[in-house]
Amino acid sequence: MAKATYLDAIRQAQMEEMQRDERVFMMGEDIRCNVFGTTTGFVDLFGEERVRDTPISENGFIGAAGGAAMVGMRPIVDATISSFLFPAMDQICSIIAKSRYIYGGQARLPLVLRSCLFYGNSNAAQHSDRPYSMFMNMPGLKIIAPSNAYDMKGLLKGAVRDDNPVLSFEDSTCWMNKSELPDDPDFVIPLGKGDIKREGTDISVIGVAGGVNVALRAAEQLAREGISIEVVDPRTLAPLDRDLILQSVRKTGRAICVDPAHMTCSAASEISATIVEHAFHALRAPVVRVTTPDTHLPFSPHIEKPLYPSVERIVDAARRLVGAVAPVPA
Amino acid sequence: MAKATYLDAIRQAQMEEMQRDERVFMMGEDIRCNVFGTTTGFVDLFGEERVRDTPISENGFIGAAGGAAMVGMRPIVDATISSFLFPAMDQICSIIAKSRYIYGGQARLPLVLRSCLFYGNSNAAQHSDRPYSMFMNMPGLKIIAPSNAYDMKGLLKGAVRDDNPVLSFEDSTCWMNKSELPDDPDFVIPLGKGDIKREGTDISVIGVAGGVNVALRAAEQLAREGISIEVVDPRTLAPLDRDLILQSVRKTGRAICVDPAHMTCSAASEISATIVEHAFHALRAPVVRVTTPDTHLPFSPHIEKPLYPSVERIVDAARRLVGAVAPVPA
Amino acid sequence: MSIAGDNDRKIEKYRRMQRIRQFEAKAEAIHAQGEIPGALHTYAGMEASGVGACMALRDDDYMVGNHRSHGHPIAKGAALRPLMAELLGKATGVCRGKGGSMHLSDFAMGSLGETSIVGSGAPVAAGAALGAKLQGLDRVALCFFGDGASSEGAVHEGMNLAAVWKLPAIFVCENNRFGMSTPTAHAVAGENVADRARGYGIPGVIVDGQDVDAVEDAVREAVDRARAGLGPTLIETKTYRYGDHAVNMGRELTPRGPEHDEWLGRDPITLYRARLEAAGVSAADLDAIDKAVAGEVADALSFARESAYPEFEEAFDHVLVERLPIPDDVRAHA
Amino acid sequence: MSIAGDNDRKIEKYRRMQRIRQFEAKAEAIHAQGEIPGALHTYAGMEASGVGACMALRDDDYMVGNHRSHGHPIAKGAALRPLMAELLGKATGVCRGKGGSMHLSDFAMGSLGETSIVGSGAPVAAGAALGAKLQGLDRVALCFFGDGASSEGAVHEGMNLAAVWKLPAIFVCENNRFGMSTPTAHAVAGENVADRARGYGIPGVIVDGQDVDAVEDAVREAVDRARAGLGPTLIETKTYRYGDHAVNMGRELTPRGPEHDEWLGRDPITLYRARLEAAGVSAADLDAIDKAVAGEVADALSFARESAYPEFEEAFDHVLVERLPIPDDVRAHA
Ligand SMILES: Cc1ncc(C[n+]2csc(CCOP(=O)(O)OP(=O)(O)O)c2C)c(N)n1
Ligand SMILES: Cc1ncc(C[n+]2csc(CCOP(=O)(O)OP(=O)(O)O)c2C)c(N)n1
Ligand SMILES: [Mg+2]
Ligand SMILES: [Mg+2]
Repeated sequence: MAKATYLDAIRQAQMEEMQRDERVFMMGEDIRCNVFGTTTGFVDLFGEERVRDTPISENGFIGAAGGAAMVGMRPIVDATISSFLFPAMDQICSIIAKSRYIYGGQARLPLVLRSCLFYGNSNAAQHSDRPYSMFMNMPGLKIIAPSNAYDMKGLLKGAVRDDNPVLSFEDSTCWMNKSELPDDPDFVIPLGKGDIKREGTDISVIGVAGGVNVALRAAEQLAREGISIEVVDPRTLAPLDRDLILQSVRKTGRAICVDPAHMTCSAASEISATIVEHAFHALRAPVVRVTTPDTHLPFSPHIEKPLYPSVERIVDAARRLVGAVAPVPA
Repeated sequence: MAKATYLDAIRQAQMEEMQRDERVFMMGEDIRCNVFGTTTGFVDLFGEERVRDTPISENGFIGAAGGAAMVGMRPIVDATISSFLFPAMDQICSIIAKSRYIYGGQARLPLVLRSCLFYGNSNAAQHSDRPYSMFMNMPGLKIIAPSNAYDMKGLLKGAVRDDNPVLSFEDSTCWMNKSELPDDPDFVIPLGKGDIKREGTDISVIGVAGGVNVALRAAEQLAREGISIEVVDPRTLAPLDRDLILQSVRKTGRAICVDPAHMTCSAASEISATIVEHAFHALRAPVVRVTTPDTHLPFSPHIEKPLYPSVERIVDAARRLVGAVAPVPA
Repeated sequence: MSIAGDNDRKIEKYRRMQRIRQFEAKAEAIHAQGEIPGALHTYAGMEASGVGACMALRDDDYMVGNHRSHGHPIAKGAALRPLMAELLGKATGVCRGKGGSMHLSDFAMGSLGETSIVGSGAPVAAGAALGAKLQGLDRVALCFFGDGASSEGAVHEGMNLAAVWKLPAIFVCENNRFGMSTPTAHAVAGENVADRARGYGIPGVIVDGQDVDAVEDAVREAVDRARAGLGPTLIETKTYRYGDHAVNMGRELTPRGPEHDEWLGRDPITLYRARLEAAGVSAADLDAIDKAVAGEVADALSFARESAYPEFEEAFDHVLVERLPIPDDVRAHA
Repeated sequence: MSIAGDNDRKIEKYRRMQRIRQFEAKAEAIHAQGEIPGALHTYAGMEASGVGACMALRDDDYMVGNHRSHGHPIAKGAALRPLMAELLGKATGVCRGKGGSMHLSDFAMGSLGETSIVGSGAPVAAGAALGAKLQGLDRVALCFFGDGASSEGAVHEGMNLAAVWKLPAIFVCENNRFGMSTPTAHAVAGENVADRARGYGIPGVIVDGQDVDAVEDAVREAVDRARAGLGPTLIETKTYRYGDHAVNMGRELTPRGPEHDEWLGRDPITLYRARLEAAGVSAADLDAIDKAVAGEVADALSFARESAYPEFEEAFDHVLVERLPIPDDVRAHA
């Protein structure tokens, strides 16, 4: 056990899995020069055949990962920033998500497609997408969105070992957060299992990716006001651990969904819809979403920063839900 | 006024708008040969310059529509089947949805991007997508999804006159449905306004695209059992007429969302989340989604057909909501 | 059969072309009667392209095709029964009834997908070639795509990737003069698709797509290059589809010009039969093959007809490696 | 200034190159001090490519660029104040503070976007050229993209579309020898990007990207062809970026070889200054330009610094033509 960052957790997970299984290899733009620090030393360790810099052609090399997986390899693709998944949407949705099904189980596509959620740092709308909910609407994909270094390492190792295609959305607001990381080479967190990050009794706050950490900070503050928050981290968005979410809400009777993505058709919306469909009779208050509003993200930090879910917005919502303040008119 | 089909409504809308405004032109794959019947006679009427067959390169010609719009044209692009939007996802999400914003209002992109929802007809998973919720998560786009010929004509004309990029999702299960269509060349339905398709008092059934017609048939049957259904058709998915939906649910106290798309992060999920967030205190029962489950769509009609929302599933859900039968365990 | 040695493979080419032709004739007929659901894109006229290319491959080589998917797997040697059963949406279909006419992919024969999204096979083929290379195997991956598909970004990206990494891939553009209703010249810039090769620094080859031996030779050279580590080749087979884009659509999408008859006059099977006869194969032997193939097709159809439809639960299998849970309300009404 | 006629435009080329160089030097310096947020991709070393190309355009012609966006608008004649204000995220910025360094697009100068998604400008440029054609205007649309971008499907699709439709488009590949850290040869198949042209049946031209006159001449020929209805041209400017992919990243992404000094020795501004002096322009006149440009840059920076940040409401403007409603809870904490 040693403390390490979320970024280093990615590096460790990749390194251990590449050491364990020689079918695992990596490709992506500029991964040899290692822009974000997740492949430090990899070329020396694994050679240029297994650590491949690709042409700038996301649809091409992500589709190639699919082809390589079909013939028995286990690629990890680093697509760097999530916005760059759009050019590859066809290979992801038409080939990677559907080949196993459309060919009646003949194909198997064990691959991991990593990309980071690169928001809040003044890189403007074309680089700031958080598009995981789009992929949640597409069957055939698993999706992880870890909120801390421990989960990142365990889930990424789980993803590499999973026989399905897995998308890994890595929240850049968590990059420098540290956890104790197990050295056990078989430390793996199974995909599809959520985690209670903090226990509480008054309100369940279900966070997505970096939203979990904002929720935890809000919970601290609310505890001082006597409001007890349970923070639920699904960790995996597909399959979504609906049972864990429902269990928590059945206990607390109230829910807030915190998601750094745009509101409409977000993961937060899905979680909310799941709650009202399956835990309605436990609910004592509206289910509230704290998300980024449906506007694009501007460059100017001055107007960008206030758009994301914040401690203040969660605290306000929580106070309203427990009746400490009057509700906003609907 | 004369009766015409949904497909013919598309043709009429396009023809009238091309006659009215010479900045309007069309492009798409094989639109001259007019595969589905929405451009019959157009080459003769408007010439080959304004009715353009494109190379099979969705990202290229949809992006080109963006460029043409930026310089003052008003393109209508026929992308035929919605599944073919995936190869164009980058131009739609990075350029068309974002250019106005990222350049601070300098750009204007009046264009219409049409595609049909081609499901239920044994064309297998790669041709059967209903991906509108993905675009609902992307700011900067308007989205229409008409359920009958009348709305189709009025909304498509509204879309062509709108100064924003508009995606038109045309449900192939509605293609042959007929309405009386106004001949008034200025008949336009404003985008963003939903419609009550049937009034009722017990349950609001909010339908998306072809889901509206399934809901209407279910409402007929339920009426005979003494259950009164209000059928709400948002018609436009972005902006979504949340007020109309909430108004209906505040009256009935119950809601079912019917959506032919996959359940997770669907339009149905968004509608459900909106209801529990803003009409919670009116709710007397869980909000239920009747959607296609999160599996792909198989070729074999035998196993494909039962996957879509059906009258039976809506009827069952309605009976459960009014307490006519015991609820399913959550 | 009394012919030996090299003639055996000649006969095999003839047989596979016949299989495609007869398989499709039957499929088209029963589709017209409503026995096959969905769309049907026939390969008739193009048999020499698929068979010539696949005969240059080993059984363990990979192949990726497209929506016009009846020809490629048969060319690669797939059994007819599971193909016909697939067309009818049966559980015994090669894709268990989940793919249908546009997706007749037989992985046992090295096929990694007949994908109906135009152009989408190219990255997959590049990836399979990469996989073979990383595993130290000398397998190659061949990708069939149409003239229309050459306009797709995916094809460009797949070829560029394969060229940069010198992958053992062969890109075979089956130029049948149309993409749906659109003549190639209206959609594809440049005189030949093969001319694109130079831009990637790889060989570009044009071959008569009605001559199965010529296609085989061209592909074999490319395969040899690929196995030797010299990278990909782009081959354009100049060919023609007899039917409309998809058959039984109720109206003609593509009105044909006078060249239609010229192409019919260069039928790949007729031409090859003549060549075999000139080389001493007896008409009787060839007739016997035709008849045997007719038997195979009839057998495949009986098999397909007798097979059961998939169980409803099958709809939830193979989304993931694990079976999905089935929602109660859906199951209740299945 | 005492030089007239053709010399005026030579001087203008020099001035615009100086503007880019000095504007960026300032931007880089204040970015290092934290005054500019986000990433900064400098164009230093490539000025002749942008300026030569844009000087061959009319004011009403269109231009599309990329993430390396400081050079193109200045080359096309944009005013410096709104550009600098944009870098600082101010309301007076050319994009009202919503675009930043990667998106310095001035629509008043015919720019239709400096788009930071690699390759995504090509379809837009094709579309603008189509728009001009449909409107019966003789405007052209020029697209700048990098060597790395040439691998993107969007670039292929844009070029194919423009070629098939004979659109008045000019595709200028600024080959600066790297895409981020990756040398061109590791990512781009084929010897020259310009070799791709033949595959589309259009002219492909290679030009010394450090020679502003040569670039202008090559682009002018392409512009003439385009205006005459003869379709697009692909031009590759062989050039070099002095800085790292993005500056001030704390470490070097791309270690340079000995060629770095060779390229520095072929600086486009130094070369051009020598050519102008040889043609009789006095050093004093050129010094005066340098000084005037320094004044412009200083003025732009003062303007930018004095400008206000955008109001919070601005974040909700220009998503659609109509302003979006602002959620109460977001407004409450803005
Ligand atoms: C991405 C995508 N766009 C459009 C289509 C519709 N479509 C199916 S086949 C076809 C024509 C393909 O032409 P070509 O590649 O020449 O193959 P051919 O049918 O001639 O064999 C088109 C446009 C599709 N399936 N996928
Ligand atoms: C679609 C996409 N993929 C990746 C990136 C990340 N990226 C930004 S610039 C760049 C290199 C571009 O190289 P090139 O086109 O040669 O332009 P240059 O930076 O050399 O001017 C990359 C990979 C991006 N912005 N967009
Ligand atoms: Mg074709
Ligand atoms: Mg470059």
